[in-house]
Amino acid sequence: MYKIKVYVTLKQGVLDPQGKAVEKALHTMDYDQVQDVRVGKYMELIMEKSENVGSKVEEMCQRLLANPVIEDYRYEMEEVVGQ
Amino acid sequence: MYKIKVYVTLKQGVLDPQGKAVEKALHTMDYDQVQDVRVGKYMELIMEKSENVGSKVEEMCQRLLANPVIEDYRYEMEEVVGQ
Amino acid sequence: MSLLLEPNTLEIKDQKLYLQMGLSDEEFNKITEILGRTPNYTETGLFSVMWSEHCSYKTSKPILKNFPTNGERILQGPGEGAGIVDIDDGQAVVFKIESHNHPSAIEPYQGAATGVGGIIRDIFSMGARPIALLNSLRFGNLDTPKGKYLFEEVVAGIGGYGNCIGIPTVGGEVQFDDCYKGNPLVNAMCVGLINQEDIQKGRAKGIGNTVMYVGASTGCDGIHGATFASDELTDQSGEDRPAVQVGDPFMEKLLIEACLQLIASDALVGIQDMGAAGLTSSASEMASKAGTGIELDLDEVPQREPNMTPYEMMLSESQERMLVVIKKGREKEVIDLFKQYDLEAKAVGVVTDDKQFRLYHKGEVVADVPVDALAEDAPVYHLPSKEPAFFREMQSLEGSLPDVINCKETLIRLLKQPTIASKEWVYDQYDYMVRTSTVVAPGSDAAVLRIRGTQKALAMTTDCNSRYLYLDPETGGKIAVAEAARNIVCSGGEPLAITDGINFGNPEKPEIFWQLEQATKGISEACTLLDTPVIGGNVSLYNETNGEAIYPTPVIGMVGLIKNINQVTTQPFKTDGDLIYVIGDAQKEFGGSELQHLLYGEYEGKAPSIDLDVEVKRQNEILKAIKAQTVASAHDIAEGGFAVALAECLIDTKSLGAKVTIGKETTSELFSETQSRFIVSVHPSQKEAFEQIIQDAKCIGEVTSTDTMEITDQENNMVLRASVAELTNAWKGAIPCLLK
Amino acid sequence: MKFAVVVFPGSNCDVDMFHAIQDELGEEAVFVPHSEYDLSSFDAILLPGGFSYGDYLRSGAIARFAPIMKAVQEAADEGKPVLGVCNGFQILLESGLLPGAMKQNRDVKFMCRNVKLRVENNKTMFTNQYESGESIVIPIAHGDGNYECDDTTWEEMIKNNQIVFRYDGHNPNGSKDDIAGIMNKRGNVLGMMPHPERAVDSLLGSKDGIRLFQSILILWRENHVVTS
Ligand SMILES: Nc1ncnc2c1ncn2[C@@H]1O[C@H](COP(=O)(O)OP(=O)(O)O)[C@@H](O)[C@H]1O
Ligand SMILES: [Mg+2]
Repeated sequence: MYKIKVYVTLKQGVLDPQGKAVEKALHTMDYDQVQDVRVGKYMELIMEKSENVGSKVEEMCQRLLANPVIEDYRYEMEEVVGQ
Repeated sequence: MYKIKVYVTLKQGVLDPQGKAVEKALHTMDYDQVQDVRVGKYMELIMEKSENVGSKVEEMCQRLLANPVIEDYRYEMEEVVGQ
Repeated sequence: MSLLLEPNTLEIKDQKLYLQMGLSDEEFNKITEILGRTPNYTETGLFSVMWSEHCSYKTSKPILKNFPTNGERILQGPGEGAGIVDIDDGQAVVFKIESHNHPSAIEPYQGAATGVGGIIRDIFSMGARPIALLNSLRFGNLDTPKGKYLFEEVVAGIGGYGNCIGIPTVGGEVQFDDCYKGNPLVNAMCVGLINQEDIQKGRAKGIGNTVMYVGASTGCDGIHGATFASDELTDQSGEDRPAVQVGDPFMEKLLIEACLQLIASDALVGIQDMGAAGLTSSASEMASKAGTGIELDLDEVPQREPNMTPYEMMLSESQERMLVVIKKGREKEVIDLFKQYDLEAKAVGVVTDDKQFRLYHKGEVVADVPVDALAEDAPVYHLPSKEPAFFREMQSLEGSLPDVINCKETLIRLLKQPTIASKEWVYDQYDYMVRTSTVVAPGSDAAVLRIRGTQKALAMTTDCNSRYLYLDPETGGKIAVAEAARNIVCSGGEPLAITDGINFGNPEKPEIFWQLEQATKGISEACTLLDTPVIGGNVSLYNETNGEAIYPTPVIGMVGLIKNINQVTTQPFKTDGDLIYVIGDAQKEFGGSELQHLLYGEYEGKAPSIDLDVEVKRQNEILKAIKAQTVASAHDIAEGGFAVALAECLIDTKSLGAKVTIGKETTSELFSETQSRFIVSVHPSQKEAFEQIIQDAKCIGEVTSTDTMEITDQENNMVLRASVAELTNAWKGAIPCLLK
Repeated sequence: MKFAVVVFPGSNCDVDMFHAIQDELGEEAVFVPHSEYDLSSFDAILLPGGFSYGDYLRSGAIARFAPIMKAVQEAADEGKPVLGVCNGFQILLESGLLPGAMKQNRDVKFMCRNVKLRVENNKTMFTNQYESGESIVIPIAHGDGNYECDDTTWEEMIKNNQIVFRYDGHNPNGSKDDIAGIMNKRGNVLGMMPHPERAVDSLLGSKDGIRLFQSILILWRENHVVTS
């Protein structure tokens, strides 16, 4: 079994209203040290062991988990012992 | 300067509607190997260097970035060279 | 991108770099002639967006000028952010439709969301309070993951923006056909309400007045969006990343409130939203219309990214921004006003008297061109037009009667066609109730909103059946307007005016241009006869994927006035025992019909004919009958014909049924899409009064309490018998089922 | 009776709430911006629906830090009626005035429709004009209405009769135990996802929501007459 961790973030230059709102909120809460916030997604997938897991994950990111037009993604795979 | 990566996930045992929706979508796209999906948030914060960055981040997570009633969080800090 | 990388004038000219920006050789020469020199990179960029079809209407102008645009109630026709119509008592309604097709093809959620955001800005920049949103959508059939994805995300994006900003999305239409597979259509319409004394126009008047920038800061997103919208989609279009913008409805909500407050102040001189071609179009159009010039200091423009070039700033289509001109000396007031909403207002320029558009950056003049050259002098093209052989061929076909074996099964299958099926799955995701004025929610013919503090209400709808236009663009154009009017009339409203969203293929192809000519001719004729002038609209051409054009799709957005809220009428039957009437006879007309598509998988033959004089007469009579309080329910007969319309009158009633008798030719009686027809129900006590008003209404049966639909022929043979539950399940279950 | 309608940046049912109080209930309603610190002159506090701060991060998460929330807390401590509808409910949860948290709807879609609610507790300052167990029709319009809490909290709420409304029949959003509205132990803070302010005029469909506001008013009048 694999545990895949997928990180999806907005591309550089793409507006991140959510990040801006969080940043502003942190400022009003007096966390002035905060200079920038970007908000993205973090996903954990459990997948059965199979031959081409890597390319499947790549495909799933491209097709569904991220929108490559505005988002970047990266992922980590680790083998885990199935329950 | 610090770059802080914050990961927010739903607590174990809390049903994750978004994860379930992604899982279902992946199944209809024939990725049958996928057994479970959990969706969380991934945030990147840039913070000025200061003494108690760690405890500040902890506080921000507790107060705003995560809702401790249903969410867990963890974070990583790394020092980066400012632009 | 740094300035150093920008090509110089010589390179632009010699390497013909302007071609990549969408300017032709002749256009570039004309610019050189106007300026008396070769334009620099920034200037070339300014011209390329302002002379794009999206901003200049250079190919559609000759056609649009044939639209009827005047009428007693019309306060503002085409040419401003949106048109305005008088609705008495010093009030007016403001509305417009806008397309966001290309962005939605690439990033459906954000493409659709920012389309909604853009049209809302058009409305409040006229000074109006936006009160309702509608949309008109086209997708390929829901049989591929990509198709489902586009549909789901577009709907989510429309909902996402409208729900957050708190303007109810109250109506629309969705049609599915494979010609839209690679090029979905996303048209958004916004309706606003205004007191006539508050009407604003986008004018940069008063030499020396201050130009201020308000709202979101400028980023590198959407650069060249207007040019992109004026080109065909290809498989590579996904790479056009900068053309996609992300919307921030929260920011826009603040912007609306702040701008409406500013509009109430006498500090304001002019206001315009930064839509397509952003800062360039808003600034140059405001100056050109006022007969003035404008100077902008680009260093003052709020920027989201470091080191932006003048080219990038001027062409950016970042969302949620407005340009305002205010009286000199009142800047502080405006800054404070916006600060209350946590927004920044920044002085970025002045109004000048020399009719030049002059930009400064880091102390240097980086562009200096005549404003009129940008906003007015775009070339106008009279493109060649040619009737396609296909049209002749279709016209020559003798209409034949489709083979229907089992009427009930056919009806059930029709109800499951996604274009006919209930769109509840769609509007369930829209907050159609916020602002608590939605008297008739989505699901009936037109949506109705009350106007608080008055007895009045507004009815609104969007309509277009592009299959008819595919077979016969002129007839189809007439039908689109007539159908919109039918929906308004069935709701108890008097049609006031229309806005049109013209979505076509590549006009440089003579056959496509011919479609454009014919369709607009049909629309004009119908608008003239129905007395619904065109008060504004939008043109989206080049809707093609890999060389294949969409069906001609001129979407009609119509608004009607209901003078007394008691006259609001809806489509479901009301009471057991009410009499059911049908107005208009069915003919053997199946060209472009749902039945034809269901049975043969294609559309062919002639579109249904339409006699506009008959149409006008029937609509007037129905309105009269409604006003005389003789009508219990009214519904027009559209896609799928009588049987589908009758089913729709039964769904969502409290266990009502219907028992009716139809004429001999059952297939036509049940499924033909003959135009100008209606199903009306009437309480028996109103029978005489009703028949007096509509003399050719035929009583065909009555509303029952049986929860079944029973249709018999003249010899009393059962033609079709179905429980309302099974009809409802087919109709409501279809779209969710297709998305599984 | 004087009602405060608290307006956060992004609130969008504030106007509807205002009209419900002013036009239909016939009492005084005043908009109070998020930046204010004082609510002492009001008899009841209403937190309307909408998308405060764009609902970014989590719905209600940012609004909870607005200056006005201290005053809302004070009003609650004084025992004044505090009603949070939709986004208002989410804000009450995030700020800890009510227990639990909100997740995305089960189908991860926004939904807008009329739903049936069952009045579970009619012995409250918000529901005394309803019958116990009565089924009423009130619209919902939300994306995050999937109520969640741990079992201890839930058992506690049941014990104290804090569950005021449940979805009747179909549960639209997957919320725990069909919960549509809950109140605090003291009984003066109510949060609910359905919009009673949208159901106060038969022209728009249902009038079932007006009695919620009448409940507040009637009880207040009784106490007011007694104490003054
Ligand atoms: N995209 C949409 N958004 C909102 N409402 C929609 C949408 N599509 C359809 N509807 C609603 O569903 C109902 C039926 O639509 P439609 O079949 O187009 O009706 P008609 O043929 O009478 O114009 C209408 O009330 C319409 O407003
Ligand atoms: Mg209709």
